Amino acid sequence: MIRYLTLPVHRSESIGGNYCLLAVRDAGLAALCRPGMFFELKSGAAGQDRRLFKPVSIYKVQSDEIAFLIKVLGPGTQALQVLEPGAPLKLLGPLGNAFQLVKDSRVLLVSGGVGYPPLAYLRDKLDASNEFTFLHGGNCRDDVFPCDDVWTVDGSSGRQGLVTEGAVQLIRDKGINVVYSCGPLPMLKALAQIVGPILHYVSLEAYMACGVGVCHGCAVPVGEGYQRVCKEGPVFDASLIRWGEL
Amino acid sequence: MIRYLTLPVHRSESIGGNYCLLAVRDAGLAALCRPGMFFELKSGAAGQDRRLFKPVSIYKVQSDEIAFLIKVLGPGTQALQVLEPGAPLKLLGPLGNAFQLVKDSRVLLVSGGVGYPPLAYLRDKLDASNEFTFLHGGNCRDDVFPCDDVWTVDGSSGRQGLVTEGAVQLIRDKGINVVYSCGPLPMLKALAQIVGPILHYVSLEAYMACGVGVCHGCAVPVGEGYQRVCKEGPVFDASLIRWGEL
Amino acid sequence: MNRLAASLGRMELQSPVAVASGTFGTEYFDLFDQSVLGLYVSKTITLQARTGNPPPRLYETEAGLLNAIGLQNPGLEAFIGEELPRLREVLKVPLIVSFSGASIDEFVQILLALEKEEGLAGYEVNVSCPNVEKEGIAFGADPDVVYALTRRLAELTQRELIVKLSPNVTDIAAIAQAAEAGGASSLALINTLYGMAIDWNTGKSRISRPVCGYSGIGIKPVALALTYKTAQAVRIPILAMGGIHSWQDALEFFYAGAAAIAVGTALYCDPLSAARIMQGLREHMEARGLSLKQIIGTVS
Amino acid sequence: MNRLAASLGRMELQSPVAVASGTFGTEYFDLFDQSVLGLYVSKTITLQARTGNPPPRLYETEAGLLNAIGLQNPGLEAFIGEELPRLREVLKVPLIVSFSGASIDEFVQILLALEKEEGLAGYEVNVSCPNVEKEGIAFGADPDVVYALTRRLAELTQRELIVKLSPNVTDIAAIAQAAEAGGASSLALINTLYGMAIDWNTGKSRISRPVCGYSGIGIKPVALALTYKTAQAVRIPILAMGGIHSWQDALEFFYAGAAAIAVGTALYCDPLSAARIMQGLREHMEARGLSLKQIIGTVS
Ligand SMILES: Cc1cc2nc3c(=O)[nH]c(=O)nc-3n(C[C@H](O)[C@H](O)[C@H](O)COP(=O)(O)OP(=O)(O)OC[C@H]3O[C@@H](n4cnc5c(N)ncnc54)[C@H](O)[C@@H]3O)c2cc1C
Ligand SMILES: Cc1cc2nc3c(=O)[nH]c(=O)nc-3n(C[C@H](O)[C@H](O)[C@H](O)COP(=O)(O)OP(=O)(O)OC[C@H]3O[C@@H](n4cnc5c(N)ncnc54)[C@H](O)[C@@H]3O)c2cc1C
Ligand SMILES: Cc1cc2nc3c(=O)[nH]c(=O)nc-3n(C[C@H](O)[C@H](O)[C@H](O)COP(=O)(O)O)c2cc1C
Ligand SMILES: Cc1cc2nc3c(=O)[nH]c(=O)nc-3n(C[C@H](O)[C@H](O)[C@H](O)COP(=O)(O)O)c2cc1C
Ligand code: FES
Ligand code: FES
Repeated sequence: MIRYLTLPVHRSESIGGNYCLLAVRDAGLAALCRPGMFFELKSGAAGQDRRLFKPVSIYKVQSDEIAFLIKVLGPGTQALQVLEPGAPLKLLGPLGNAFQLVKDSRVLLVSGGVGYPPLAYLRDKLDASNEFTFLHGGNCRDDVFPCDDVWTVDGSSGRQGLVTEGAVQLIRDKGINVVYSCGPLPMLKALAQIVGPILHYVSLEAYMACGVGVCHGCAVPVGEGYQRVCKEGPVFDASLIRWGEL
Repeated sequence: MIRYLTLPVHRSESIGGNYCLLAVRDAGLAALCRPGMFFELKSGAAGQDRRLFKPVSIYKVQSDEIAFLIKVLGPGTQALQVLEPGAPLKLLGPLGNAFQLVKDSRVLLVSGGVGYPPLAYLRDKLDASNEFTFLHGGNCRDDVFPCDDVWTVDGSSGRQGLVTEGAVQLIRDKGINVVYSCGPLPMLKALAQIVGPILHYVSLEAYMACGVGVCHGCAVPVGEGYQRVCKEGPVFDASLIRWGEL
Repeated sequence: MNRLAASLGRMELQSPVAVASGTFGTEYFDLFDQSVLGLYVSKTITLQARTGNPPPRLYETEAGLLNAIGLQNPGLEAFIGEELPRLREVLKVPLIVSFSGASIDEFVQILLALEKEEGLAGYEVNVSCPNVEKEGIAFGADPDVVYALTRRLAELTQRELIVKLSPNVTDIAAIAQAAEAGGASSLALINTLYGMAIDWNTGKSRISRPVCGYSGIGIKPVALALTYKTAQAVRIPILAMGGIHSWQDALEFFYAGAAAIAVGTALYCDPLSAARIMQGLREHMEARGLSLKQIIGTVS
Repeated sequence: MNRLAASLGRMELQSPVAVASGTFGTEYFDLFDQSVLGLYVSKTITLQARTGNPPPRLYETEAGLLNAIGLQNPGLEAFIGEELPRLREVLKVPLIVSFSGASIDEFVQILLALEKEEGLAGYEVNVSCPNVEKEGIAFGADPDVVYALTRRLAELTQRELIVKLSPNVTDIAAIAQAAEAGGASSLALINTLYGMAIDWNTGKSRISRPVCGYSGIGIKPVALALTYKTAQAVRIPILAMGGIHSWQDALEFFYAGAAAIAVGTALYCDPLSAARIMQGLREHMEARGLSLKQIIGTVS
């Protein structure tokens, strides 16, 4: 059940160099959220009414509060960043499928950059019967968020290198049998190679218009033909993605 | 000499229902101003950089302060209205010709609605050797500003009726020999009829793009062919205007 | 009294607001009541299934949307077997099926198959998609081809026959007249303009197909001009679209000569836009004490 | 080293930034130094003086500008007698004179008269104005006419011969090829799109000519698509324009295949836009250690 609401921003924080956190409160909406799902968000300010919504993953749900962690890139995310508490935020969602939640498994979570929020939410909801490690990588310390093991390209925080190096070690050493991932395409491609035949759920991004499955704009090469990130995704079985075409 | 400046708003006031006053300070610019001239104005806020400037008459010049009185109509004037003191205002000008200043005459000034500002400025600069009366008309009390005689269509302030009725009386009774006018087209047309052969300077409005005479967009039917409100105008000899084509 | 009643060819509509082919789905009825629509236009279907163009397929420019979906659709058979029964079930407003083909014969085959089906009010013949090689725009640019195609199809149906025109032509009025002469009962316009965007930082096209389709606010003045030109040239009614976001935008199109309007890209900026436009039009006409039909084509 | 050096046909330019015909005047040199421009293009002139269209001639839409100036100009004689001497006096950058005619003979007459004059680097042949009845677009829509016209003019001059194309055609590449075959040494595009706006409150056209010319940000994706299409089809260089406001916008056009770009409507949003674009391009190419010519047409 998709809902379309305008809610006042409840919390709004600048984080690090280039991220911001926005939170709204709505018990009914919060009850519909699952890890992996996302919302189409838009500032309710004047001047935005003829601009598109922007897809943003659910980052945290705590009682009736839904929080988003947003990297500011272009006009759409800039318009979100400037929202103060009380300002109107338009939300369409929750949208998309959700991560399959496993039990009794040795789980690896790998995120890169702005791929962090959906995995952070997933970690909070993973069944206690699982054993898990959460790796996160970024370019520099601005892209770093709480997890088990941090990698940065420039070495300014955690270990220096690509987060995929960490994944190689863990898969070898720990007998991982489920991987969840989200992040920039080059990282996801490398990871899919590394993970190989292990069960691997990956959350993909795509430019979106409708967010609800009607425009076929967010197609990605999955199985035969294309599937929609907003409807069949954003979470896909990594083995079905035609990585070479991405 | 046209100048292009971005200045902080010095004063910003809401006036009546739908007007606002904006003022900036710049001694050099103020020294260039003459009654009848205008500026192309634009808010310096983000999101306005791909919008046109809007022509606005000079309303008052007091030492280094230049003030504008603006009626809020559409997107351009709305963007000006919300400017707070300190916010950036872009100014291109001063532009256009100026009113011819007469001496030793019996002068009538007639303005309607948003035609008030240039005549208010003119009144302040009229030579003391003149005898003058300033009539102003509007739809209702929201459109009323200080002058000698006020007319409103709905009678909510001053005398009820059209300001042109006042002009008829004065021209008949006072032996007026110069008329200055600015206002909505129907009023100016009626006035031109009433004034007849008396010397009559009228300030016209037209939709503008460049404001500096290069685009030929602000053409009005004057003499043979067209003249530019921003360059040959905004002040024209009323007897040269082909009123029937406006 | 329904001040917003509209006529489109053989159809009497309860509302002059429709949805633009390819931009809509019944998913939106979770958010608003379908009765605000006068007409439901399906996404364009083709004889065979089409997987569509590779990603990226979308990009938002300063003033609109670029897309290169490439007519992704399950093909005629799957449409009739799966989609149509579902639409018949859900819809309470007339259904128009949009279709396209790579040859006149393909168009004919599709129409004949759909003629056997119940529950559809008519067809929108898409000869104007810029995002495919053979179907679409190649057909829509030549008046003779449009005439021949429309004529064939008109002989085969009594249902509403809308021909959807491309703006990317020298003389849209000539093509509109060809469709009218061929027997179209109404016209839809405009499909997307040619558009392109490039990432200035990398030199990469923002969309997998460099030249793709452009919709949204930036195309509104063009759509309005072509609606006006077409309305001056033909007698059949026009379903107009292109950058309509508000009821004021819609009024502009009625004044220019549109009998009904459709909303596309605006849905992605406000999923309630069709409902909002309908409501705004109703209040405006009520306040003026006029019927919509009284203002159609009365621009001065 | 001038990383921004550009070539346009027979001309070597110090800057790839020009001004769009009809939108500029030397008045702007009060505000910035003319040396930022590679080229000065005059407003279009015609054989006889033209008074232009009645007001209103302008309207700003959500995403651009509508105009119906109607080629107001003092005519060839007054141009040569008054305007040209003044321009020769003021200009330090090459002057291109734009002109239009109602028949091939009129174009020829104007060119022959201008050939006798010193101080101009070449011509922009305007066959694409949407705001006049006989001159302009009627000429620019037919490849055969464009070929015949260009051929006649090319025989008569050694100067730069730019043909300015309309976007309101089915196949701009075919018309570009006709101009190239006829001997044009470069192309300019795009002139304004057809556009229209109506006051929804009164039903009045915002402009005295209902269908008029549309420029500014809303046309940028179209201009880019047509620049790309044309660059794929011809060998002669392209002076591209349409909604360019920033140096990033300009880069998109270079990647699409433009040899130089022109600024029009942007001047009315920021009188310094041409200077700002030039400065931004310079810093960007400097930072990347590249010359502009290295990226022209390299979109991927
Ligand atoms: C399902 C999903 C979940 C997402 N979750 C989050 C999240 O939790 N937090 C977050 O910060 N971002 C998230 N994103 C990405 C976010 O949607 C984009 O960053 C945003 O749309 C950029 O919009 P903009 O107008 O600010 O920038 P634009 O001007 O659109 O883009 C700026 C730059 O970013 C690139 N870009 C734009 N959109 C995307 C995209 N969707 N994917 C990759 N690159 C893009 C552009 O190519 C451009 O170079 C998610 C995307 C999807 C599809
Ligand atoms: C020389 C000159 C001096 C002016 N001086 C003043 C002044 O001192 N104070 C002031 O408030 N206004 C003045 N104006 C008018 C002012 O420029 C317009 O009201 C303004 O451009 C409207 O812009 P907008 O974007 O807010 O509204 P728009 O959306 O452009 O227009 C809103 C409505 O107003 C009408 N309109 C728009 N521009 C004009 C115009 N130029 N003339 C008449 N109607 C128009 C439109 O048709 C529309 O119906 C002057 C105009 C000129 C040409
Ligand atoms: C994502 C998208 C998909 C589209 N798909 C189709 C289609 O399948 N068939 C069609 O005739 N038009 C299609 N169009 C064009 C629209 O129906 C419409 O003609 C155009 O977008 C202009 O209207 P708008 O500006 O309101 O969107 C599509 C447009 C968009 C944006
Ligand atoms: C007010 C105005 C006047 C114009 N006059 C002419 C002209 O005389 N000759 C011409 O070839 N193009 C003319 N044009 C078109 C421009 O040169 C240019 O092709 C078009 O505006 C697109 O560029 P832009 O979006 O940067 O303005 C005019 C455009 C405008 C806005
Ligand atoms: S964004 Fe429209 S189908 Fe996914
Ligand atoms: S506004 Fe451009 S000439 Fe007057």
